[in-house]
Amino acid sequence: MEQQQPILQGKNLVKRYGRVVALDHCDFELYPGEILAVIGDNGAGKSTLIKAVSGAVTPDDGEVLLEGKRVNFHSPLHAREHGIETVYQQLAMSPALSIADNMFMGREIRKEGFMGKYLRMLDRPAMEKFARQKLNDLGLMTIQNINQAVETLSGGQRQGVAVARAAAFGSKVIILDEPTAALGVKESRKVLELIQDVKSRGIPIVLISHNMPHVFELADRIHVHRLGKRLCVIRPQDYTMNDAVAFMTGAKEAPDELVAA
Amino acid sequence: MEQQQPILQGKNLVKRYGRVVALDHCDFELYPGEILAVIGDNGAGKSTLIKAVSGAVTPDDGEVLLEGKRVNFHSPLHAREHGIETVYQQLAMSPALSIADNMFMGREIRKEGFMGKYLRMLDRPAMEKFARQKLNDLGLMTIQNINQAVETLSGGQRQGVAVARAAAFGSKVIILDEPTAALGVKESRKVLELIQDVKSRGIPIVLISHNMPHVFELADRIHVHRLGKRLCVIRPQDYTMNDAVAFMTGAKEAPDELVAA
Amino acid sequence: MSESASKGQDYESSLSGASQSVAQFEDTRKGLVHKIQHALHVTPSLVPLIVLLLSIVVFGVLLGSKFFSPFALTLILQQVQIVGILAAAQSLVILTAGIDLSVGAIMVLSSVVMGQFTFRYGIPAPISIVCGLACGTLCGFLNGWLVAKIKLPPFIVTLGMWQIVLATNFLYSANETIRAQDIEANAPLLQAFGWKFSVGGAVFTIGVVFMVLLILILTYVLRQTAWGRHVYAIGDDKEAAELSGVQTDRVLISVYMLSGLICAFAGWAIIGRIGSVSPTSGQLGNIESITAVVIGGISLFGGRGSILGSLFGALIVGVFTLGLRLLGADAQWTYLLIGVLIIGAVAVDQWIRKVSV
Amino acid sequence: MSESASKGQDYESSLSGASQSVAQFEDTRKGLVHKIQHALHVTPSLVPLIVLLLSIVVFGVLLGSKFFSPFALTLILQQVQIVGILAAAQSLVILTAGIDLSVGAIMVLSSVVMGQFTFRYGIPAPISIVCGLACGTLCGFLNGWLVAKIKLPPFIVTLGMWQIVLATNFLYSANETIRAQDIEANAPLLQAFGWKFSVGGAVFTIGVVFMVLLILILTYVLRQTAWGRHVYAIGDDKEAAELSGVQTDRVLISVYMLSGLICAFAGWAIIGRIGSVSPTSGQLGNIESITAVVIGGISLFGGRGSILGSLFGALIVGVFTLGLRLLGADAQWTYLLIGVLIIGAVAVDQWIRKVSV
Amino acid sequence: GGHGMTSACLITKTDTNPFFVKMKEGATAKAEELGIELKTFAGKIDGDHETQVQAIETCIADGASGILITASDTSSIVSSVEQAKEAGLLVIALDTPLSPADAAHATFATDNFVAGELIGKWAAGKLGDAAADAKIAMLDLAVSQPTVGVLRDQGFLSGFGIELNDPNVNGDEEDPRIVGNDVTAGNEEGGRTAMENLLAVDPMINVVYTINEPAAAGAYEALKAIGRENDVMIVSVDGGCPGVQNVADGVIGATSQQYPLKMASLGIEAIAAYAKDGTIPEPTEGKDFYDTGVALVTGEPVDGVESISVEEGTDLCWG
Ligand SMILES: Nc1ncnc2c1ncn2[C@@H]1O[C@H](COP(=O)(O)OP(=O)(O)OP(=O)(O)O)[C@@H](O)[C@H]1O
Ligand SMILES: Nc1ncnc2c1ncn2[C@@H]1O[C@H](COP(=O)(O)OP(=O)(O)OP(=O)(O)O)[C@@H](O)[C@H]1O
Ligand SMILES: [Mg+2]
Ligand SMILES: [Mg+2]
Repeated sequence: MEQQQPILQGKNLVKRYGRVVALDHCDFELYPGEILAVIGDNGAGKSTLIKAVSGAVTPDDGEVLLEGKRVNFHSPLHAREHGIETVYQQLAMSPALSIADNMFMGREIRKEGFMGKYLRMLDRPAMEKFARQKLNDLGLMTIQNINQAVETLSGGQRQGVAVARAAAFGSKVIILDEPTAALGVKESRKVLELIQDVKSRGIPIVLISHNMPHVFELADRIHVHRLGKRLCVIRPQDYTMNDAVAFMTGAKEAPDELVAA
Repeated sequence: MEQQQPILQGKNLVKRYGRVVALDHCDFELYPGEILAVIGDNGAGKSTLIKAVSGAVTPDDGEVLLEGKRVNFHSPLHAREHGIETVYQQLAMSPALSIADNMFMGREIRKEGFMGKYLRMLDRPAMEKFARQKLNDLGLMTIQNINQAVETLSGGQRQGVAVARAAAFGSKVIILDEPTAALGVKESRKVLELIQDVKSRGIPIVLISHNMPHVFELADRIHVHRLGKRLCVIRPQDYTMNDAVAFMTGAKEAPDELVAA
Repeated sequence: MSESASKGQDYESSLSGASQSVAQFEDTRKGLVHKIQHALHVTPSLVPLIVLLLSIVVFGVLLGSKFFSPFALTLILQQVQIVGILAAAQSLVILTAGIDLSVGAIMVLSSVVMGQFTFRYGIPAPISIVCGLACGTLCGFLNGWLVAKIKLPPFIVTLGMWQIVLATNFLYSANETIRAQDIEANAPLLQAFGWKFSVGGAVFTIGVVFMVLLILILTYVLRQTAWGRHVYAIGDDKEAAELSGVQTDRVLISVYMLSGLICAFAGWAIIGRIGSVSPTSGQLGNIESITAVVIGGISLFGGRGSILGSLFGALIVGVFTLGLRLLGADAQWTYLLIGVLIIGAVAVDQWIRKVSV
Repeated sequence: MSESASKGQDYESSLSGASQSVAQFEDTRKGLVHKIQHALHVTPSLVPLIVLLLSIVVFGVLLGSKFFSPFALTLILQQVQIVGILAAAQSLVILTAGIDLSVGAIMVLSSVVMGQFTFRYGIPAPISIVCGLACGTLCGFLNGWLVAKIKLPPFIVTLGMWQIVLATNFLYSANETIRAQDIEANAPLLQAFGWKFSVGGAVFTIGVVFMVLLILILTYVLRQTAWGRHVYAIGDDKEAAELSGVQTDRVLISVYMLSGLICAFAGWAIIGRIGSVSPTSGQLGNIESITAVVIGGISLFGGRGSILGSLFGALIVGVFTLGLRLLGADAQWTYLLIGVLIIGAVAVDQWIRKVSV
Repeated sequence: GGHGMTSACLITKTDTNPFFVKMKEGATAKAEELGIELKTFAGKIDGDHETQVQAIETCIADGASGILITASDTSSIVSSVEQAKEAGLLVIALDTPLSPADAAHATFATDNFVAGELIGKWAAGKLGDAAADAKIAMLDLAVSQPTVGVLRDQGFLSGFGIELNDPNVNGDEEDPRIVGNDVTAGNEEGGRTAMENLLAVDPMINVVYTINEPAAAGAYEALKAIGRENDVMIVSVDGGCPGVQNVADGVIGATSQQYPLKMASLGIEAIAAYAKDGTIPEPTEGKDFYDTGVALVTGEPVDGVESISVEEGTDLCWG
């Protein structure tokens, strides 16, 4: 797989927040069709990494390549237009707006004909129908009304809406930052099933998680992040959870040959 | 243990949010010295339950008893004065204030003598020393400066500060609402150790968690919450995780004899 | 292969039988009051509408035909037209969680530009009017640029802009008023918003029609177009909007520009209303427009409320002012009672929200 | 016993060897600029202080001894004393993420109460002064009660209160000014804040001393007492403060009461400053105090900034006003430049925060 | 001032009201003529006396020889005027006497009460017997009732023959002929709204007192809107050029003309004289101030009320 060209790649990424160096010359590769898990301690810089490759923060240094071509995302919208869909750790929903509004934020569907073309009227029935269908596909939604404001949902339900949005629209890459952190057992399982479903459609996924069993269950490769950089990349077949935890917490040195991988 | 008097008890609690009944005539008991886990689906009303017994929300109906005496907490401070210390799901920190300030919020230490008595001056060195010590006890703190603003900490570090605060001050009951949700493997483990440490000091703990292995590892009893009420209370010795998940998700009926428990 | 990387964790096997039904909570509360409260909660602009209708009824009963006549009621419309138009501009900005303290100043500068371009430089009135509108839009652009790009708080930006625009206005106009008679003779188009027509005893001006149409169009735009949804999203949580793909800077700048343009229209409207071009107009524009918006139920924290509410808010103040005057309250008492009204209206609003969530 | 309820999950066994060291990031940026930026970030009130000193130097160079004399410099202190005192009140409220539009009105009502109680009812001056102070505190209490208990937005509450208090002031005083001569003859204590003493060429008044002391005391209280920490916590995140054991309602009410009391002191100070008791004083108190606070670097979103900054903010405006006037700029140009100054000061502040986080 | 040049200060209530703009023009022209350095100051809004106090202090710091001031609050600035006098400055009150009047060295003023009285008398005379059942609208300045607003309002009423209760308060009269008082902020917008409000109270109003000519122009628009512009009499105060033009056009029936340019240039001359040899100007005989005069401008003179024609008014407008 490493011989292929990575679909999304970060090279030598650096991001400083004041005195903190959240990304310290970090590399990152995602190959077509794979599920890449990113694991690491709290504050290791995982969220910053995926923000840097998805346009939510501009790295101070380094470059991002999409299908081998250098890209310079200046906003999440820009990355999205290139087919990269991200669920951020802090979710990014507008609490007062409805579920359907949130799902289509920034890519609204307009009515056909005069109303849509000249009066730029939204096609609400179409958007609602689509949103309801996506939530049903996900199956985990105990949502009664698609026009309900997002703020009336529980944390788990919001998580579900965000994941459904990414899965519905991501065409090249889907990035999920701790998608199951706030979820119950049942809801987590649904999200994991969804991830496998998306993968079976051929879309590669980046999954950040602190849940080792989940990571080992799903991932094709595991990017171990430590102190702002990639420590190593391992395959779940080759190492145990114990090893992974040991690498990421610094209990064990990473094997030399993997550091370069 | 059930023969004893519960240290903290909720009877017939009801809380409505508009059209949603988050607590639907719910009972709750915590016995001295035990770890009681509360499990349930997202939106089942677990957080609302512990808010109701800790003074953060006023129930619409029902009563709360502390050591058998009816209490009427009108604020978290009030509950705290009775020795009930709570880590809420949304953490409750003032981002711009320092770690020490946050730990002592509402129970600041004043200087001795004139400065403290008449000028009400805070004894910062004492507070800082205490805070540093508590964080060291917890051991999970990668914190360099106790005067650092909380907003400069990562999510996991904040979680740690909140747990340290509760553990340091709780004298009768400690309530933890998903204390490990945002934490990494290493950090979670430290929190679990802390919980056992607190228990060994004889202080009973309420632990809300979606992590079944954690729950089964720690809990003496498990309160299964479903649709706003207590479905049943089980002992980890008597049931498997599988059973617990089945009860809480409605896959299996709860055994009749436990419903009354 | 790790031992745990099997399909699912063992304790999850029971999930297949889990209930898939939606958590249904019964609504045990019945009765009319709760139904009304719920309706009010769902349609926030109903609250000011009800307050408005109630106050019309109360004053109608107290004052009889003196108040409850087409003449008096349309007079209120004419009196609130300027505040109503400014409140529309203000609402847009407040919906994005901003505030615009420069609306009054932009209005008066635009009207001065329209007048002075026509009379000082002899430019034909239609062109001067376009210049005036452009001037308002430019001021709005500056506000928006500073807010969106330099990331300054809107309060500060528009506070500074207020002083700058007002001082520019006085310096440029040299405090000269252009008299109504001169305008009527040489450039009647400047007074277009003052042209009247009557339907029964009711007298309407172009300005009133403009105000109502403006609010209706903005209501449509805010509810039914993507741009409108983005305005709400930004007010709700700017960072979230940005992350979920809204071009926040662009939308913010467009909001402030539109607000400036609407203020410039208010500048045109005020020429119609007072006949002349006066650089001392509109000094209370800020506070009055904010009052209308707030009574109309738009949250100062952004993202919540309907622009229709602002129109009702402006009308409520208008009804109270005229009603109290007709009841014989003098200016100082009216002023005091409007203060009580502001607090009262928002308290009622709060009560309704609280009880019905 | 469930099979998984063993001690720890299997993959955690390696944790014992985990590194316990603190994540140390190197700060690779060096040099003076970064050091300065960092210092500024850590001590936010340094920014306005530097702006203040710079502007004094610039005007000193431009104007020479006319400006750079003890007399002129202490004159600025006298000129900003009222705004400075009001800004202290305003800062407290803004630190809790509120805003107080009624400071000017409360000030003038309190001064009118002091004057009218003495002259209309013949009450001894000290008692009247206490009544005036109580009156200010009461107005503050009403604000605080409405904000904390009825949970109305501070902007609305104080907007309404502003109108109510101002109208009450006009109605109660019957627009009568009590003349300086009468006060001097019969109740000189009312003018106490105007008593002067000089040190070298510098002239100080009790009012100036009061302002400086007040700010210093408040700085101490906000930094060194539990109440002060609670004020910041509420401004930061009210709900979090409530959950972590702050009695938010009580603290909020006390903040507004204290603010009212300080405004009442400002009312006493203004009698000292202008000699007489005039019900038309202080109409610009709101906007000027907010401007000072904002230039002083306190965030309008609450919880951040130092009250010392407000004093510097007031002084910056005072220095600019006097300096520009002495340079011969006329009033409108001065306003225009102050507008630019407001935006500029906050832009600099923003820049410093951005670069140095 | 610097370089041995005499310097003077002009402090007006606001610098947005055309009346004070004229005053500034007059002072500037005269100062240039006499080679005096002039600095001008103004309050931010009408009634803003704190800014005026600051201005006086600034003038002292600036080393000016004299101050010309139109006080926003006639007693509130007295303390700082005393300070200026102590510092050796000549202080001349323009337009409005201070309270007490002798707080200033001299006063060059029109009597605003007299100005009001003139239009009151004219209105009463014009109506003749109909004055007994006139319906009067009073369009005042602001809810804060600044001195000038009270003097003109009360002057008008006393000229019209209405009993004043407290001459320091507007709106406390009990005469049924008064339909009501409203405030205008002294501009067109306020004038129109206030007029509309009072017309709603009683549509048969036939006499309108206005605080100044912009308010009068606004009131006229309101009357025009209901087609009553020709049968309602509007009187006003100020006599500015646009105002006199409005008298010519029949918008305003009569206005009391004041002479801000004259006040200001006289003031500058007095400061020049004071700087030269310490001369302090003398008041007009029989009055405690130097009366720059007020004249009633109207196209329709009334017996017993002295007035000048519109042409004369135009020549003199704010001269
Ligand atoms: N906006 C910001 N401003 C300042 N510091 C930041 C910001 N975002 C992140 N940091 C800092 O950068 C470092 C990396 O943060 P990041 O959120 O990427 O960690 P993470 O690996 O996602 O942690 P977690 O597992 O807790 O989500 C942390 O020290 C954090 O405090
Ligand atoms: N402040 C609130 N306003 C309105 N509804 C609320 C509020 N707080 C909770 N709810 C609703 O009450 C129900 C129970 O919420 P609660 O937070 O107690 O669930 P939970 O069991 O803690 O869920 P989770 O596991 O996701 O934390 C949910 O439907 C939620 O939407
Ligand atoms: Mg993260
Ligand atoms: Mg919860």
